[in-house]
Amino acid sequence: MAKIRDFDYEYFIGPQHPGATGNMSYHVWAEGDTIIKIEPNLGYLHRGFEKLTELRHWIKNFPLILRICVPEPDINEVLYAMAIEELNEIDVPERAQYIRIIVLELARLSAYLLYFGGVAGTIGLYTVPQWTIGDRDYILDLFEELTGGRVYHIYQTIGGVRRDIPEGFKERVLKTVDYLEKRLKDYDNLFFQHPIFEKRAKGIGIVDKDAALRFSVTGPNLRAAGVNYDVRKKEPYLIYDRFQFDVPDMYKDGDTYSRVMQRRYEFEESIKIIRQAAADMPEGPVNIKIRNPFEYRVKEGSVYVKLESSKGEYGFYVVSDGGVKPYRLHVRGPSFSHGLQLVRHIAKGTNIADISMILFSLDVCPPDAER
Amino acid sequence: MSILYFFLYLLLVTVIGLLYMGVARKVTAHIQNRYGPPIYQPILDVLKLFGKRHTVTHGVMHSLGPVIAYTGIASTLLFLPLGNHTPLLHFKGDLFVVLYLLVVGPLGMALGAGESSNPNATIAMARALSLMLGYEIIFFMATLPVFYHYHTASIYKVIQAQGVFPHWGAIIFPISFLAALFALQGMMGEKPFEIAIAPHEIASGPMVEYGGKYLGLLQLWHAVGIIVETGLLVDIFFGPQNIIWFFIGTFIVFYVVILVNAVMPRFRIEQAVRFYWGIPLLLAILGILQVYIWR
Amino acid sequence: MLKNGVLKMKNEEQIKKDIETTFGELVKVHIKRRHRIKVDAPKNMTLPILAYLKQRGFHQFTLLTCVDWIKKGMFELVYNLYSLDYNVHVLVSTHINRENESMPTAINIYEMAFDYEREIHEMFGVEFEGHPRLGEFLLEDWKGMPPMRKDFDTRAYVEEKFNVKDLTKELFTRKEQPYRGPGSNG
Amino acid sequence: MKLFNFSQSRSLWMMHFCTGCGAMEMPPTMTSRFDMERFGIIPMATPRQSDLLLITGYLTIKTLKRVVRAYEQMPTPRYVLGFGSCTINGGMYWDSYNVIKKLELYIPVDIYINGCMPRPEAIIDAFLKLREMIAKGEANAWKKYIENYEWYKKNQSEVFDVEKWSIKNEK
Repeated sequence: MAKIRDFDYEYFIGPQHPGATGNMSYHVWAEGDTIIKIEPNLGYLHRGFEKLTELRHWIKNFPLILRICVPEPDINEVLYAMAIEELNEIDVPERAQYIRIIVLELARLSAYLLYFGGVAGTIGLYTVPQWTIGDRDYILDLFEELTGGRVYHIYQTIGGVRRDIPEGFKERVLKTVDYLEKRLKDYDNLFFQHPIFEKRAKGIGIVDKDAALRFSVTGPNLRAAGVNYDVRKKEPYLIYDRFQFDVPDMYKDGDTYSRVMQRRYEFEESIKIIRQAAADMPEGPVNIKIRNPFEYRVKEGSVYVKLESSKGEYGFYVVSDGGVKPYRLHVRGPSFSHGLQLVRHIAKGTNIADISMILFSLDVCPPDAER
Repeated sequence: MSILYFFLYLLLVTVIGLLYMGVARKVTAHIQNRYGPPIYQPILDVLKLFGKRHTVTHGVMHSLGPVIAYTGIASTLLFLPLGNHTPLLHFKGDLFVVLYLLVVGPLGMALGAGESSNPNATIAMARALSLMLGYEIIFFMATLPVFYHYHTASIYKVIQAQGVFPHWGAIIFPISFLAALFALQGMMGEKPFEIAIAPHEIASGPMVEYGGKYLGLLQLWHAVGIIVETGLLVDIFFGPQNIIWFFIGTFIVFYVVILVNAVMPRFRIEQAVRFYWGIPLLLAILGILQVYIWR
Repeated sequence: MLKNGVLKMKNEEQIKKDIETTFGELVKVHIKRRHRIKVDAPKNMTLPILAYLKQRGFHQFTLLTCVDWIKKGMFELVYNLYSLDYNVHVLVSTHINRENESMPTAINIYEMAFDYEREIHEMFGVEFEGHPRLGEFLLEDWKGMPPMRKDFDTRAYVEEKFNVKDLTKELFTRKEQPYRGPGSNG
Repeated sequence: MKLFNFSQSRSLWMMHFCTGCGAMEMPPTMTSRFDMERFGIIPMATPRQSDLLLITGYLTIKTLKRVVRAYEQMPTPRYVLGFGSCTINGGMYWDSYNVIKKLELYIPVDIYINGCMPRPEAIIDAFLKLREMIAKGEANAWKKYIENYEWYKKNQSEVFDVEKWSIKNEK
């Protein structure tokens, strides 16, 4: 790397660093406390998923594909199933759709709890991660009851979900959701309304509307910049068009504070969706029968499916040549746009003390960028 | 004989300081809905660190840094009475020596950390030294009224002068006491003034290149530092008449510090310094004005 | 997916018509479904189409992907653009030869293409003319064939590189050696 | 010696290095529900301060280079915990071109946890087992690394250029 200017420090954030969002590194050039250049360095988690999926049958990819994104693995499964269903024009049973909604929204809640803990941890408020991640375990318990796994579920399948929900599961979901809603007040007192948090987060790492459009920012980060756009509203996948929920638009500054608060209010909206889905869920089958999964073929063609994950727009570009295995699968992770070009742009001129908080507030999760 | 006495004294303070650290971890854990480690955990940590076989050093100054820090803080014990007994050394104006010796610790760290040429350590030391600019002045200004009031600058004399309950410095000068509490939070390096350590930003700061025995020495420095810093406050503002009184006082002060620590995020460095030059400075000045009006 | 019918696809129709009138018959536009338009363009017209679409309000560069059609000897590059106003994804697809053909870079139109092009270069070996830094991206010290090409055999590579011959053999020959239950050594 | 082994077993500082997706179960293990700190295990920011290296899941070649460096920076005695199936035989990524298969070939491992991913209970169980081993003086994998340095370096050189990535060559 050519020397760009006389700088005081040249140092690395990550891969072994508590302030890095997972296993990725940033090469930082700083003048005093001010960052003058930052260069992301990816590839620590590159496992060649796209290659591996080409070697496995359509159905065998379900256990593999969800390992792309760890904090919220279900979106991968659902997207992959959605891509196959769209190519083969399969109608998914109603009940399965509702179960998918509940699973997706619970996963979103758990990802947000992790997110709050992460952001609070970067500014040293270690009590918040202890609380939120402890509370997140209640959601993981629900998942464990439903699927048998805490983190990786392998619950979705072509044309539905693998099995029906257990008895009394809906009530337990509602109970957990009520508890989380109550806990949100505690988080408000300790974290979201904390004066020092406001002081540190306001006006830091601003992604304004222009930058958001220029750098393909999606998801909560885009909404925090003042663009009211949500895939669930604009291009309703599954059955999101049946639920009443708002997309919060109180925060328009695009700074770190807005990004955190945006998610805090979306947390409540997700709870609303879960309540409605649990109330409206019809009876019926939860999947379609596939005769021989290893001979399962998908019609020739290509499709781009996307959904709204907790981090932003998550998309799969799937190409089939009519065979038993995918021909090509490209994962479009939101972190690819948030963690690389955007960080290069917004981190310039910020303080070294803030860079970790900015990265966490963008919810950069390297595995979905590297795959 | 007095040398032996001093070492016993140092051992006692070190062990109690380590136990205080254990209490801090336990209390923090309880606030965080956890069970937490046993109270004697820091002692085990230090024993383990001293048992480490192989550690890397980055030169003479890097190794000497923790030693300077520890000896600096240990020598303050020469002047610091634990309760109402005569310290090993005392003379008119030993407060200034203590305040001076308190700076030796961070300076030793700065020398050691600078030698490691790790940018994290360098940034951390820059932060620690500029934060000192904030709290040192406040602390000095906050203690000034007490010494002025009792016409002495010797800690021992001040304790004797305060005597029983209503004559405490904290009662007579509540405003100064408040300012001193603010300064103490920064002096102990606890949140919201934890910016020098800040694991999420600069990977535990000055300690970044220290491991094994050096880190063990730094832990001891921290342990003695807890007692010395809270003890200084207690000596000046509560006038402890015996050693139990002294330790109860330090414990209460320390407890307050860790409670604040558990629910605060950290300030950025310029915010921290600006904070100190706001309300705490005002309180310290008001305290001085009070003694002026009192006269 | 097509529940809302064809009536609401006004935006899609409009964009299709505009692209067709601007770029003539060489460019083929299909409306795949609601919110998705696929544009098949020859190589030399791809960048003008991208520039035109950006000007039309397609600000978001969602994805650049590459498909290796080994039988045809072609790489298909797919530029996925998105407009918040129209709520439409346009997938601009173009074909280049697998060997010895490069593609002009799109970073002057879309900054976001920077890292996507680096990735495609590394994974498929596609050259992007005018890209300032086509170096290592995800892989480090990688020698040999770009891994995402269809003729790269990852299993043979693993067997050679990672010293795990026994393991892979065991997995490949599982059919001949049926599992005899716990406790057996077979 | 015994006192040291005892205190070492009761105070394990692990390095804060999430090398793979197994790191996802570390936050629950650290935090209020499972509370790892009651066993004296806390995360540490730098390798110089830590005793325990967790290889949380798969290791790509690029991460392996950093892991080896971090491992060599840790003061002895140091312990390695292989986390999840990926460290044992590659797990899900047995045919991935960028993921190492057997961790043992590159750095010595004291104890493995199987599963993908291991539950927090399993992790704590492994910690307790490791603690027992240390107290008895059985966890000596770090000695293996020093004694068989050449062998480990040879294995490492099969997947990456050891010379280029050794600490000596830094500036």
